[in-house]
Amino acid sequence: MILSSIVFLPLLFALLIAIWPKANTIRHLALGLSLIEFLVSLSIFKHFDASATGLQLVEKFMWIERFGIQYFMGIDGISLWLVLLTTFLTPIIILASWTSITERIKGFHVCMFILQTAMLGTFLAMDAIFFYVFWELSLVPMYFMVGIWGGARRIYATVKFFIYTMAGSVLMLVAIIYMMYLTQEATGQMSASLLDFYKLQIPFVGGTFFSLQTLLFFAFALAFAIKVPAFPVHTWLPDAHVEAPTPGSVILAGVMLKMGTYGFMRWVIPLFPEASEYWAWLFMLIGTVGIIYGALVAMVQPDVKKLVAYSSVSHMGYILLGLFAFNAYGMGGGLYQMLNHGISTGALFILIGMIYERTHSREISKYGGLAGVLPIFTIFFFIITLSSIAVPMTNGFVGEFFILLGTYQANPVFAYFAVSGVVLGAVYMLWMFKRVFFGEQGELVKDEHHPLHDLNAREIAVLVPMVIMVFWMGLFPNHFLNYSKASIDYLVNNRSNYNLTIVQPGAVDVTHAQGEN
Amino acid sequence: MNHSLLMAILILAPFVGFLINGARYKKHSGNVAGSIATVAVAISFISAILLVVDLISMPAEGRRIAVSFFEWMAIDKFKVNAGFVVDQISAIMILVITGVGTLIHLFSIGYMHHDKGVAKYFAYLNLFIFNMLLLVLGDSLLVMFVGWEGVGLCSYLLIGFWFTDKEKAAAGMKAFITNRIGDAAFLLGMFVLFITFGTLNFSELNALAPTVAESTWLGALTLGTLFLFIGATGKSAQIPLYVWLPDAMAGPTPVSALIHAATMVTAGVYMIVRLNPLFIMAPNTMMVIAIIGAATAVFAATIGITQNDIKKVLAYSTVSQLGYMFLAVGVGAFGAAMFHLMTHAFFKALMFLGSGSVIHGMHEEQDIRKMGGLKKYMPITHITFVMGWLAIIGTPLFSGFFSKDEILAYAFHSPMGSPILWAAGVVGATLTAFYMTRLMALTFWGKSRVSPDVHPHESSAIMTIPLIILAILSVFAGWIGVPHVIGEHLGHMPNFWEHWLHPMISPIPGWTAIDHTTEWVLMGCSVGLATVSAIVAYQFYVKSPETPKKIAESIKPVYNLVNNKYFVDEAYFGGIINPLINLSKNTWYYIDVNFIDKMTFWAGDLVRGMGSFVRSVQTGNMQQYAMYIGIGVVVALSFVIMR
Amino acid sequence: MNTEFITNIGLTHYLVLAALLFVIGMAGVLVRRNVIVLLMSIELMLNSVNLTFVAFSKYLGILDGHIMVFFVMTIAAAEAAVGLALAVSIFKRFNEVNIRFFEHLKG
Amino acid sequence: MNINIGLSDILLISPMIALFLASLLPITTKVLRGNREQHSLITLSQALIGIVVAVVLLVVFGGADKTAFNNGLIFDGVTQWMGIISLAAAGAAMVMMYENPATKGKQFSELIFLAMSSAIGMLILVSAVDLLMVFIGLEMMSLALYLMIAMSHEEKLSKEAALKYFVLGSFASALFLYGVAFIFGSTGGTNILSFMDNAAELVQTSRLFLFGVTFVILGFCFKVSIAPFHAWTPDVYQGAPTPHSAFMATAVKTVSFAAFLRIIATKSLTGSDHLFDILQWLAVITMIVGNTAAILQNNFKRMIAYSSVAHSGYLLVGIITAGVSDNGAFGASGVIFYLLAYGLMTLGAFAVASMIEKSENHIVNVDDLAGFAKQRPMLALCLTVFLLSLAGIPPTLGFFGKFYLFNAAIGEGLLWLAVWGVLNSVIGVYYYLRPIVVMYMKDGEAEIAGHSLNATTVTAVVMAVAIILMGFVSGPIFSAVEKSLL
Repeated sequence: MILSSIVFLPLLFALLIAIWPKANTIRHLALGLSLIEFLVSLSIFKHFDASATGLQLVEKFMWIERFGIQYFMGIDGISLWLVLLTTFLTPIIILASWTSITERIKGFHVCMFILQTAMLGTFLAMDAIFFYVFWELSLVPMYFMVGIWGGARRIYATVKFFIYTMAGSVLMLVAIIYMMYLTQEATGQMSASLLDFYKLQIPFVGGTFFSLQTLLFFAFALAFAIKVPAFPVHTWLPDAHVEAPTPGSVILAGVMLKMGTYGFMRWVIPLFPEASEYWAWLFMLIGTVGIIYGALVAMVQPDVKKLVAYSSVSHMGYILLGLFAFNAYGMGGGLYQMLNHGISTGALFILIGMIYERTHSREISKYGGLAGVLPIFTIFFFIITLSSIAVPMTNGFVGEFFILLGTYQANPVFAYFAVSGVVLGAVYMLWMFKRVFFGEQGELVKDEHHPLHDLNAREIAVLVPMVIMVFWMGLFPNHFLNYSKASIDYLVNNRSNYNLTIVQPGAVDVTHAQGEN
Repeated sequence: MNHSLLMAILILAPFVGFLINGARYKKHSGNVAGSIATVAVAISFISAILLVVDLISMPAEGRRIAVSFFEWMAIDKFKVNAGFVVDQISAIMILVITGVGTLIHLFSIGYMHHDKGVAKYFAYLNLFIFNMLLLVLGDSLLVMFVGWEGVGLCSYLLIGFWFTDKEKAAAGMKAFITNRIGDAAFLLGMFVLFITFGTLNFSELNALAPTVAESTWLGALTLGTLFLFIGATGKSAQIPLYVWLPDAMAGPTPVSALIHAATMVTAGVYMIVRLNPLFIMAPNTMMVIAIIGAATAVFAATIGITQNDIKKVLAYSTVSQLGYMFLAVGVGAFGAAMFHLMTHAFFKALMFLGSGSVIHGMHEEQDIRKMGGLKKYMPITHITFVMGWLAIIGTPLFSGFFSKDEILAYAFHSPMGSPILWAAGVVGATLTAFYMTRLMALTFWGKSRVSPDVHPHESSAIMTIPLIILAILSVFAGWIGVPHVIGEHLGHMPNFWEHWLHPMISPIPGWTAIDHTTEWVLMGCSVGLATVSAIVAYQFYVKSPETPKKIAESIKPVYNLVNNKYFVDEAYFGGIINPLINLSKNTWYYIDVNFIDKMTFWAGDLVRGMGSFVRSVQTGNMQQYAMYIGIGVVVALSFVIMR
Repeated sequence: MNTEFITNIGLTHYLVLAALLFVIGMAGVLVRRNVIVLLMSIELMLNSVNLTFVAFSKYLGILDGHIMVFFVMTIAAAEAAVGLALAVSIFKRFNEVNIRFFEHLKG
Repeated sequence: MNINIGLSDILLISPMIALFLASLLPITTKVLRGNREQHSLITLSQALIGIVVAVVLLVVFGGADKTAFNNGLIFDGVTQWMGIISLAAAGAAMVMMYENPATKGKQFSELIFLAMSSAIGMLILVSAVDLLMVFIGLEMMSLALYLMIAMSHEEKLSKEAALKYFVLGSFASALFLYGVAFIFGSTGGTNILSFMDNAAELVQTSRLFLFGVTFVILGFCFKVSIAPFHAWTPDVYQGAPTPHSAFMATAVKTVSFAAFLRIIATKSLTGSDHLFDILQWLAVITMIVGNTAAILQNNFKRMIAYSSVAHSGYLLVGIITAGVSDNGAFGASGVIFYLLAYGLMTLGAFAVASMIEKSENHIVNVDDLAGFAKQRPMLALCLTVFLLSLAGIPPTLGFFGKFYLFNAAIGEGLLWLAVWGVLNSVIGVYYYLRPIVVMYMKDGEAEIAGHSLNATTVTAVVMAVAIILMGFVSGPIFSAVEKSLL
């Protein structure tokens, strides 16, 4: 019941908040509830077996028998950290939004918790339709979050976000249904279970686009690529990020983008091994182009938030590159980079939100000399910048190193190009840092009528966990990778006949038991 | 004490200093902050000495103290420990870093005491020492890379220390980004080596080094070592990535002494020496290194002649001297390179600190045209500076003489060297003698050109004591590596240096002993030319100050070219950076905004267009509706009837 | 020349006649402007269907078709009643029976 | 021919009788009271009681293969499900009529009488298997509807709508009837059951029969507003009083599709590839026309009208699936389930629109909804649920409706229709989101009715809750539908 409670507790919390009578304590309540959720999610470790390759803590019931759709949740090394990332970020986001969200507080927190359920469900659902329900559901609260609490062009941004992602995922739905029929053909029993999907042998013909596996592969890949977002379907992201309120940006960058890369790991690569191998060059190319393109475009953005948004495009390009390297380094690095990006870009958005609350501007050219005025803020910003540009001993380095190593092993040419991202990443971040924090004091910083005040205790409390994670993950990556190693190795080595088993000490798989009787 | 504890103290003492000073970043007391930082480094220095003493007491074979704290990064076959090793090579480095580091910290107490951000300054300085120690102690390329990037980061922070000045902040950024270019190549080098050898550990890599030289250009070894060398050109300011170092003089002068002369910039040389069994088997790489080194040595020296900022002169001199080290490495003289690295650390640190003392005494004046005759105001600074000067121009029996001449001898005689490389080295030495003498002449000697408002004064003891210690080292440090050709005339003085490093250095393939006559002739050439050059410079700048101007006037185009540093910065800006920014702007504008987004809009417009068509046929006239029905029926029927 | 088509009136003739009537009715709906005429055109279409029913009924020799015609006539009557009621109420309200007047709902 | 009418027939048509009696109650009372309206609430409750009784009778007496009046009417699963859906929708629409400014108050008992008569026509339509019966049901339903629309207190647009609906509806009826005549001519009968088994062959051998089937199908296409026979839909939905629009969009559409299913169940499509092709194209065109035109609408009702056209396109995919599949029950239950979902959400959307209307002349524009979320958070939330469900966002019922529909289509190899369907639903998202955007994200004072309409509010809330909750148990519902059709 652990996974169910992790997924659906937030929904319960959302209801609780919706009926909570006192408006002035909603924030405290939400913070407390999100912390409870985090603690509950930590309890996974009590039962998690890091050495097992299969699905653990499985919960499996028939939901829609007619179509073999199951209520099926499970966790393994791939989803473990993403789940924890989600539960870890939520209390931080709620605390960070303490003063930035001033109206419709109740609605905001309800959205937040529904979103949490949707994201956790996406990571844990092991049934295609069950997964799709969460996947699409996650759009709705995000849509409201950007649309209601966002900036000036919020409506354009949020509609663009919704339509883009929706357009990507509908073809996936068709593909899922098609695969359900394939399972029926193969076993006589229709099923939407991911485990049954894995067992399918989908015919693949190289050299043509119109082979079944390739078509299904692209139907899935498009949905995930838009979510990632990979070049050239990334343009919804900058708009969504810029217009989203701080918590929205954080959750978007921190968790929602990972739903795309997670989709590649969980769905695309093991389901369509031949096609993904055949088209790996394309996705490595997309990843590489994304890295360079995102970095170049980030460099010339006049708006800090847009800069960070494009940097996300660049960072997510790394992850895509790593995943399609098809070796333990690339995959492991990719998974690790997902967490890193969640932490560091999330923190960057929080920081930008903090300064925006003070000056109500994100225009780089209006800043300057901030380091002298807000030293604590500067220190935090600098640490996160380091993490973002992957300086060793911060988390970013570990992920980037492994990704590039894996890429080099898979195809050196891509590594040669991708490595330029290391330089360009430093260029856009440090150039921005220089223009905002160094030099003479800009018009916003100088303003004597409204002297800027440095971070208060709450804001420091928001950032400290992030900074701790930056260094913890940078110095002791094994603490994290050890839990994922078995799953990643299994994925890498058994890609072409991927077959997750259910590992659940003490519990008996019902269908299996029947077979024995 | 056990080694891991000592190692931990050695590495972590500066880090603790950093944390303490970092926590009190708002405090203004230079003495407290400085003392904390200096003590931290001194503790490191003591631990280093203890470790080295232990190391010496070990038998020559297997002389190595290795400590591994924890497994750092591990996926699949890739396993890297947070492991550190003290052996013959890193022993030298940790002594130099912590030793010179302590002196520079001490000097900084005096130099920085009036600065508001002094606590921050010392925090950065300690952090630098910490990272530098990681760099030299790391037992694998990856751990080294941690320090490698870490020192770059500290360099960034310290160059941009006075961040309110836009130029200085920009200089810091330039340094970091230029270094990053090298670092990216370094990463690629690591990948190549890991894919080829399956490890990044130095001792394992060196053990796995092939026994036959690789002659192709795209072989794994050549490629890997070339990438690593590109990394080194970034960190060690070689052509084409040297441009950041002169700008790095924007930082406080002790920083220039510590980071940009004595320690960090030599990391590239250190890295190559560490991996010398690999490099020696990649002759193509070696050739590239030697050529780049020699070219840098000459190129930077010519620029040094025309500079008027005391620190800029020293900066170009550093670039030039680093070129020597790479020349040495490139011809296989790894021992000589390390030797020059050490002596250079002493005399260049001394000169930088001396210049700091001058600047301090001149109230932040750096232009040597506004100095002159400072000898009488700053006697100690002057004397110590003279020691450095003598060392750098290669005055016999001073430290620089031994190291430089060993390099030149190898350049001439090594199978990997050539007379051309030697000639370049000699030209470099001659130019060095010229511009260093010019610096001395314009700063300390001759008539005073100090403006009447400025009252130069000698610095306090806390600043002069480090100068004196470094001066002594500059003079005598060379004696531990006296070549046989001289040593045999000095009572068969042994070459300690060579013996110490011998187990770590791979022999040059095809090396034959150099005969003494050749060695004397070579020595004579370089010393003679340097002497002549120094005398000419003295004549020019002390006796007849008008001559240089006239000469400059007569070769104006050349002078302008050199004076403007060959317009390299401008070329980089015009040829790479600005086009890149324009490209980015255009990419954003044309691809993102005007293409991808437009496509989305087009799709939207298409849908809307269809919608307005549907609306336009929805006229409200019900007979028209009836007609649609009629047409629909007729069309459907005729289609259906066709079977 | 086969003259049977002309001399012997058979099912085809009735069907063709019915079809013609149907098309005329349809055309009336499509082109006439007056609501009342429109109603009459629709009645014409229904009656052509009735003719078809009767013709088939006779041809097939079963009575069902005749019965159906009664049903259809009943319904047509109801339809006419409703239609006229509508027309009257519209005329009372707008003083207008030209259907081109009613084009407010569009787009 | 043996004509046998017994008690069983009477029992089977007892729902219609119940409706008929209930429809007479208010109007008789009015007559007896000397042409004075009784209280509307009493009228409404009488009608609702009649509907409930009818539903109960339908459930109790109906069942698989129960036929009445010499195979004229059948009371199988389709009849029961579709009948219940349409009666429930009609009931909900009547609740809205009770409170809508354009329909409430005077002449309410007449209105209810007409609505109940229309409901009787619907029940006939869903149960009819004889094409003539179908025609009678159709006309009974439609004639009452024309008058209902014309009775609106709003006099200008509703009259126009009624006239358009009447003329075009009669026109289409004539086409339909012409087809019936052809079928009669080619088979000697009009009962679907009589040519059920050899329809596919007949289509190939008899041109007359093919003509007839085509005419009949196109006649239904008019009723369910398939493009290009849809043109009446937006005008009529817009002009009619909102409850009537809801009534038409849900109840009428449901029964029309039921009758459509009956004729399609003859598997005529398997005989004629061209007919099959043309229906597929009609489905695609309908989706596109409905969705693209809806994007540009500002009038809320007109937008929903176009969206209803688009949904007809989706439903036609299900109809085609049912028509070509060996397992017709699967496709048919997809259609029924979709109609259930669609009925709930469209009724809900119209209910909210009905609540916003201040007077009979008030036009609800999407742009005027700004600030609605602040003034009526509960209703705004309900409307959001309806719109998201219409857009097919999980876990609402609308998503599962689409899922089952397209699942069946893909199972039948109609992948391209499913792809068109999902792509169109993306276009749909755009306009379904627009009211949400305006309600929640734009500031303003929505012009809404000052009074609150309690019964309608309850209806809307019930619908919204049902949409969410039934999403989770959609599987069992679907299985129940499918089982009843086998």
